[in-house]
Amino acid sequence: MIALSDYLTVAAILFGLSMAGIFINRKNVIILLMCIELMLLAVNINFIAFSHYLGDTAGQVFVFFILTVAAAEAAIGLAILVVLFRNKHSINVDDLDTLKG
Amino acid sequence: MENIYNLSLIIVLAPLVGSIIAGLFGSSIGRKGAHTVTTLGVAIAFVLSAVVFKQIVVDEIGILNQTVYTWLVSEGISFEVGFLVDQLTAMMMVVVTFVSLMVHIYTIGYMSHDEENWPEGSLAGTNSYQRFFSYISLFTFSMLVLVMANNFMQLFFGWEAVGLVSYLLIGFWSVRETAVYANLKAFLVNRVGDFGFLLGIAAVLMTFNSLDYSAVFGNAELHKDLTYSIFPGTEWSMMTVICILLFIGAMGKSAQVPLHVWLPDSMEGPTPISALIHAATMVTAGIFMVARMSPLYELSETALSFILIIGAITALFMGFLGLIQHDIKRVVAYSTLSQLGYMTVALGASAYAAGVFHLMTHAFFKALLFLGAGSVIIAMHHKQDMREMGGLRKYMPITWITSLIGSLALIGTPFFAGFYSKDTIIMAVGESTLPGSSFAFAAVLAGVFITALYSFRMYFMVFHGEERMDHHTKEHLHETPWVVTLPLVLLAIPSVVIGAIFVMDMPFGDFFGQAIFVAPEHDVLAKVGEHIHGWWGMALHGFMTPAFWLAAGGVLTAWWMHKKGLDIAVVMKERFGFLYKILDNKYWADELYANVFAAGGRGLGTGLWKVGDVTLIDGLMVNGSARVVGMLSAVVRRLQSGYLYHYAFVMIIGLLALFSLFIFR
Amino acid sequence: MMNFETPNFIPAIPEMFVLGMVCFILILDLFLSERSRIVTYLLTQATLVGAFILSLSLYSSESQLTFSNTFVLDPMASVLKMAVYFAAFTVFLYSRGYLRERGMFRGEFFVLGLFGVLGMMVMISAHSMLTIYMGLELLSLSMYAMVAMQRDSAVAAEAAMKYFILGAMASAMLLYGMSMIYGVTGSLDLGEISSAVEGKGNQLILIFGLVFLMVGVAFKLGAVPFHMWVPDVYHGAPTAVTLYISTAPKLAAFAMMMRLLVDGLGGLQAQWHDILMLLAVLSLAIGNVVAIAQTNIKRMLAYSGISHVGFLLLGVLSGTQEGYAAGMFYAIVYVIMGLGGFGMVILMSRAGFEADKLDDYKGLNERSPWFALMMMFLMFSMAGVPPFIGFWAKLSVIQAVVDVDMVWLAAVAVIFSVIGAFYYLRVIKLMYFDKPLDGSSFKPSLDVAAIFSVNAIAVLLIGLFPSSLMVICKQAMGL
Amino acid sequence: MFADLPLLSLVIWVPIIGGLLVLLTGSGRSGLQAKVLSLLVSLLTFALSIPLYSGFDMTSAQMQFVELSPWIDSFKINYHLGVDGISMPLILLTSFTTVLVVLAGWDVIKKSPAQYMAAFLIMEGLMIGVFAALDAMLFYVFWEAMLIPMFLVIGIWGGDNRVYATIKFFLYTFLGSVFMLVALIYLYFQTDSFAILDYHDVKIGLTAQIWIFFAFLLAFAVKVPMWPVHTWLPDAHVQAPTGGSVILAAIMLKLGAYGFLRFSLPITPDAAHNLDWLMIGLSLIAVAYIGFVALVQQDMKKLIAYSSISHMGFVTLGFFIAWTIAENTGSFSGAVMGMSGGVVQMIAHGFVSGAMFLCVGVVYDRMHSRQIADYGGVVHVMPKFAGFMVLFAMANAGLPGTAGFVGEFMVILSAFKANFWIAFVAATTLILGAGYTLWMVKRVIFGEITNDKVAALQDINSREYFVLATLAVAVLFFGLYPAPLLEVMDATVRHLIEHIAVSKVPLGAM
Amino acid sequence: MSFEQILFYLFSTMLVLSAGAVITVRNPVHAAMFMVLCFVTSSALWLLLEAEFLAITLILVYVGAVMVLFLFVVMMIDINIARMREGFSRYLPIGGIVAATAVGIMGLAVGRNNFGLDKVAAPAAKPADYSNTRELGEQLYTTYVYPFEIASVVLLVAIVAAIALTLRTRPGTRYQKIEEQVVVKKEDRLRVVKVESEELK
Repeated sequence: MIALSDYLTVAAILFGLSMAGIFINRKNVIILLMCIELMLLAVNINFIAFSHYLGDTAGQVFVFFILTVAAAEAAIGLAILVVLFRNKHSINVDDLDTLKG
Repeated sequence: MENIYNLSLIIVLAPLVGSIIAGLFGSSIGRKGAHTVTTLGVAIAFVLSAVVFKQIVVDEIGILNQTVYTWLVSEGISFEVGFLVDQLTAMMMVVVTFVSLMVHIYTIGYMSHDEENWPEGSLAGTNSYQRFFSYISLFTFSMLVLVMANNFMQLFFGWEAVGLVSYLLIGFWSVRETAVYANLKAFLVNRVGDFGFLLGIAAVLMTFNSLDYSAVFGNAELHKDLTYSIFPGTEWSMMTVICILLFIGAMGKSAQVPLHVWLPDSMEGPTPISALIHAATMVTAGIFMVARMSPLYELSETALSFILIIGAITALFMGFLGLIQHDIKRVVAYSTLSQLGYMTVALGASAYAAGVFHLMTHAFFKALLFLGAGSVIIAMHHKQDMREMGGLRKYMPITWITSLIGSLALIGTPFFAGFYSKDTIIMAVGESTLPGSSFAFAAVLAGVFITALYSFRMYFMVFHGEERMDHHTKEHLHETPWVVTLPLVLLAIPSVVIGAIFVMDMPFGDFFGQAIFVAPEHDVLAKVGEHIHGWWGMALHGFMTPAFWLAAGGVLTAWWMHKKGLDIAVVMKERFGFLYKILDNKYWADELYANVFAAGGRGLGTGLWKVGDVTLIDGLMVNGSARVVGMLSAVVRRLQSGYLYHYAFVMIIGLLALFSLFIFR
Repeated sequence: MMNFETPNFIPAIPEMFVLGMVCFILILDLFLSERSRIVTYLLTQATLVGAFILSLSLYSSESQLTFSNTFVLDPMASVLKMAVYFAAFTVFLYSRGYLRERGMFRGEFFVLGLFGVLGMMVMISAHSMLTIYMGLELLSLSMYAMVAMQRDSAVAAEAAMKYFILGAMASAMLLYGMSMIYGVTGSLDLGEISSAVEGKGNQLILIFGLVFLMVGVAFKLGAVPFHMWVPDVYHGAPTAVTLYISTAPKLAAFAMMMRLLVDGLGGLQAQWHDILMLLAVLSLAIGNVVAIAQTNIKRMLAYSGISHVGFLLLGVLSGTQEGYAAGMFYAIVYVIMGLGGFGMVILMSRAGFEADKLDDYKGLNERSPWFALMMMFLMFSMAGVPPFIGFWAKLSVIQAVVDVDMVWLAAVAVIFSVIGAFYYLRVIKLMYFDKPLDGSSFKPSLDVAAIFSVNAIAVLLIGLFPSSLMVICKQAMGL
Repeated sequence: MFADLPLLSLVIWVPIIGGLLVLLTGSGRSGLQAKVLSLLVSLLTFALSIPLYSGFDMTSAQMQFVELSPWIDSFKINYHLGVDGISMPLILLTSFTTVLVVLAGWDVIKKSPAQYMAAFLIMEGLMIGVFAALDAMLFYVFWEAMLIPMFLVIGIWGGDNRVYATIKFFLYTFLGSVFMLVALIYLYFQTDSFAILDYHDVKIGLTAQIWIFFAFLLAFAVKVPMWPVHTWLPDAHVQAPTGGSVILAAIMLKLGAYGFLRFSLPITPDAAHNLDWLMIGLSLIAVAYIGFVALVQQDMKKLIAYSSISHMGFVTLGFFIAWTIAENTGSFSGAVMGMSGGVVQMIAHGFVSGAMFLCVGVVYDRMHSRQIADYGGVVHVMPKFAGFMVLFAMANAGLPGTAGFVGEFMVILSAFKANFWIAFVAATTLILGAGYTLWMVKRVIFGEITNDKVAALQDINSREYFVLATLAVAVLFFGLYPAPLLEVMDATVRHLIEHIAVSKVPLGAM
Repeated sequence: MSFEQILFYLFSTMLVLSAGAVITVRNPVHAAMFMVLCFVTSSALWLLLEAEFLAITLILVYVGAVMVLFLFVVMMIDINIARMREGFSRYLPIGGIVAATAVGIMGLAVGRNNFGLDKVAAPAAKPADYSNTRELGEQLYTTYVYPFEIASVVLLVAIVAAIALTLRTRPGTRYQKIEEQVVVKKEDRLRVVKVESEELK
């Protein structure tokens, strides 16, 4: 049988990877957006695993909402990305350094 | 009593009123108004003092001890301003007011051309004449406050007030750097004395819980065995502590070694105040104070010998300095120092009466000598160097005669006032058995010779021999106006007779009654008094005393050297260069104070300021911490690098930090 | 088997009203020409006023749950909501002129602003982790968009991007934490969670989840070390937006913290107490120290805001009702002061001149004594100098920590408040002691000048009579 | 007729409201109407403060003219005012000094005079508030708010280095007082009240007392100021305009000393007892160390500032020798004189130092230099001024017959009861004080006219003459007849001594 | 080792690997593709967890919509891959360490000692007629109706925001203003001028 911990571990690894992705990736903002999607995915796995093992659907409902919000988030994120690109003609993370100090 | 109280009140206030009028409205009432009002005030004070003197001393209607008003009350102890008028006070009042009156009159002449002493257009110079009168009247007031005090607090008031006026008067010609320097010096040196004096008062208050004379003296006996530990482990007699602390004050005021340095410099002031303040009255405040405190001093032989030795040193070594001075006023100043030494010695020997007696006679003849010197100075157009004088006798006879009388009185020629007081002191010291009395005896005897020597050196240099002054001065040489000579004459009379009149009452009689207390075992005057029979006898006997012969020797030496045309100063310079150097530098006392204390204090101040305040506290602590915060801010600011991945990284680190909160526990 | 009883809609009337109005404005705005755009503005303000009235009328001392316990209306919720309306109302008042001058006076701004308000309302009266998350996202998304609103500004876009990435990351962590809590307690409902936590043996996982939750909360509050976005976003965003995101959302974040930590995880008070302590001290230190080095007033105010959050946390971590009341008081006071502070920047700014350099304030006293005086009030209030309101806020939180015998923490707080006083003083120094760079006396539009003056004077007046506001906060905490 | 008026509230709020009015009138460049208005306000305030004295019951140590009304219920903070024999004279001093300050700044201040006058009026109200407050928080509010106008006064009308000086001043004092705030809150939880009088009676363990004592010490020592937290004072004084220096020296420094009497001593007597060696030590350092530092100052204002620190040393000394005296003499009754002396010194120093700073201001307005070296022979061109200067200098040097003497005299007298060496060091001020003051006088007033600028000086005009003369009268009066002052405070001081004589440590908590 | 386990390990490894690829590959297009793979695999995992509805949704919504949007943007924005290639590995160690620590801690928390089978037993299999979709639907429209409404608002916000940010009227371009053309009146276009006739002599 597959233990709950196995799912959670997978989610944890996924989460960790995507976290690392955010600060390892120095170049492309789009990758960052994807990393965020990954994080949410990890969370989703968590919720679903829990709801499965607890026999309680609330978790799945939550995942449903997370999916919705994540989609909206992606939309807005990409919109901002577009605006950024229009202004800076680059989506290079290293170029986002005018605001500092 | 009531009328004496009123009289005393008037006596004190009359000079004050005069002073205030002359001081505040000087410009409006003009010179004449100023000297009239002040002289009038002092005259009133003198006349009434005479009345009081008669009532207290002659009629013996008892003594006045009454409070005028309460200064303040704290923890039940009331500090009051009040009068204690007994024989001692009455005598002092008469002396002070009389000399002051003389000086007022004299000043009218002396200061008549004062504007010459001020720079062009100096507003301070415009009514300096009035201001001067205001000051000396104010001084008279302060001195009266001092002598009439019935408690230590008021005594200290007068004490400091006379110091203030002396400060103002020494620096009267405030344009002269020397004068301004001298008055600061005088004030500070006096402050050193007052430092001890104030602590003494504090000790008195601690011991007796009161500052009232009667209360203190009344209970003195009770606390005689009280001890006090200044240094842990040492137990000193409280009385000794009190007496010595108080005497330190006296040393300041009465210019005893080592606090004498201010008096010679005080000659920077106009001559009248040298006569009034620095010869006749203020400087004797210390003597008066000790006499006043006799009930306390009698309880501490330590203090008495201390006083004895200090006095003896002053009497002898200040006399030496008189030998080599060329400035006529300075000669008199050093003789004053030496005479103050005599008085102090008397006090030390418990011969308070003798000391006060000498104080009185000295007041007259020393004022006379100063005013005489001043008269000469006027004639010499404010030149003070004796080497430019000589043969003045035929130009200014009155000054000559009176000065001669003064000198004779000073050196203690029998029948003159000085003889009685000084001989009494010498004999009393001879009788004294306190530690140090033998040294004191030797010192005062030697002092007699020295005194005679420098006095008559001055006398001959000024009034005899060839006329060394330049022609311009010579042409204008003439006797000074009557306002100047009158006081000389009036002072000359008591300089002759006052000793003979009071000798049997004052030192040997019961003149002071309760005012002065002498413990039987110390009562040297009584011993001396046994073989004194009347002023005539004493005078005749005086011709056989060593003192007389020493004096005569001094005079003869002076005369002989004068005939030879030798000046002792020159001679010493040539023969005994080393001794001369010592004397010329006044034992390096000034240098000591200037370089060690004054410079040291400034150095310490600079050190504390630059190192302590500026560098350590401000630089290190205050600005330092500010700087640290600033640097911190600049460093931490770097973390805000502007790079997303750094931000994310910091967030992860924060997350881990939060975990660590729980993992490590 | 369909057992669906209609929920009680009454408590949620304000939310529904706002939502309805937003949709109406959204549609109406399409048919409005540039000139009549003012209508949108007026309607927006009307919406807020209406919502205020509704919430006020719905105020009741006992709390009522509805929508199957996903929604709660308690005194705290009512008060915070009203504060939010007030803040948003003021923000829009300030920003009208600013937006018009920069061609940003568009319907979307107000619509998104209102959506944000709605999100805050949801957060404030959430009683389930789900609703908290939804409200949070609603608020965040609106704010991401608003920051990027000034489409021709590169810094704004950059700020928006940073805000978005970090915000999304933070909410992801929040979610991870929520998932853990859910996994252990088996419920999303805060009430059930708290009862479950009380009897839970398995503390470790709860703490594990709590830590992730805290990241989300701290991020919204802008507490160190989750503050990195604050200065950049405040700086980069158009001042009007800065004004918006620096004030009202703080109230929502406070509510979120109260809901999650107190209502939900009250059983873990010992643990989150420690976490909050760490965050508070760090925020006080970093905020105050770094603010000193700033040359841009928006950044400076951002850092000062971080330090204020540190103080706010002091109140909450004390774990007493008084402490919560103090924290709430501090949040409201901070909002009032923050409105004034950034309002000043708006007041000074003209088209093409942002007035966000500190040097722009040199010699203000000679150019316009009145506004200099008002700004001085605000600065001293932020520094916590009586008799201004900021002092009472600090007093109440310090009182709270002293009450739980954490005098050392109080000492730390006051020391940093002294360090902080320095940069507020520097602003006053610039305004009063220095010569102006240009003597031109600026003339701000009347409404902004008026609202700013009212705002600043309120700082003084409420400072003189803080009692009523404090009483409200205490009542909100059931005291 | 005054009995029914809320006098204290009036003397607090009349100047503050007046100040705001002045601020509104302040459009005119010359600001004449502003000046006249502020003069009237300050005079009115002074007039209102007179009845405080006339209606004062000397025999009682209780608070009088008490006003009590709730202010902030949620914090249990009340608007609670009242005066006793210690605070009442200080209030009079404040209202009196402000009148002179307004006059002194009359035609000297060219830069926005309205704001200047307003600042001083508001400050007056706040300072009186500090003296009159009986509620800890009310006290603290006034205490802190007072910094604001002074901060502005120094910063706007100050000298070249004003910014450094004023920020230093503000942060120094702010740092000091925030710890007091913590202590006050702590006490609140002990007594469940902010009433100062309740603090006086609450029993506190020794360690807690010591912490509280240090918290208060930091606040008050900075204000007094005591070594080593005194370095803000010289800077502030030097940079401040004349009026600012006068208020600083005459009143603000007194606030610290007053704080000791109102908080440290009665609330933490045992801590004060345990630490009196420290306080005595610091006081003596202030007297001697600072005396030496003052000796070498080249800047007149700095010199007077340092002399102020040195003189305030007597105040703190007088307060804290009580226990030593009690140990030596066996009863606390001997400590009354020391403490009264300290209070007298506060008042006296208010007059004297204020006068000194006004004197410096007079010449500064003419020469725009504070350097002693730039002066010399002033007496020849300004005899009237020289007269006043010498008088005040003598008072500063503690000459009997001037106000400066009384306090020092009493403190030294009682210090001797405590320990010879304490008295000894304290008494060095006779020499040092005379030294630095008269040396300055010598170099500034006497001697030959050093340069043409001095030669061109004009003597004081009637306005300056009036201001200085008023102070001269005050200085002489309190020097020659201090009895009324003592009478006012005696009961209060006795009560305070009796209060600190008994330990407040709860039994078994030692 | 049961079939389920085999599937689980297969998909989870794929998931992890592809996730790793997402954050490491240079080319964003490739990254997007790996992203898709992640979604697919994880939806497979969800199926193992009997969350059919959500699994399907994930595929439809994310693979079908979101990732397409990503790709769209990637294409729209022409990034030069060259610059994308610049240094990256040098941040790897520190990042790796930190990430590893974080994962380690998380693993500690969620490891078998807390959520092993002994702690949380696997639930019994659902009956055959059990519909996960129906279950969710009921929940959504009863218990979670309020969040559901908010979700709609969130989507609305997304729309508004996306439009507000990206839709822009380029200056200089001319548009046909139909409403104005419709409301145009004769007077606007046509002006009748009275001309004075010339006098004939």
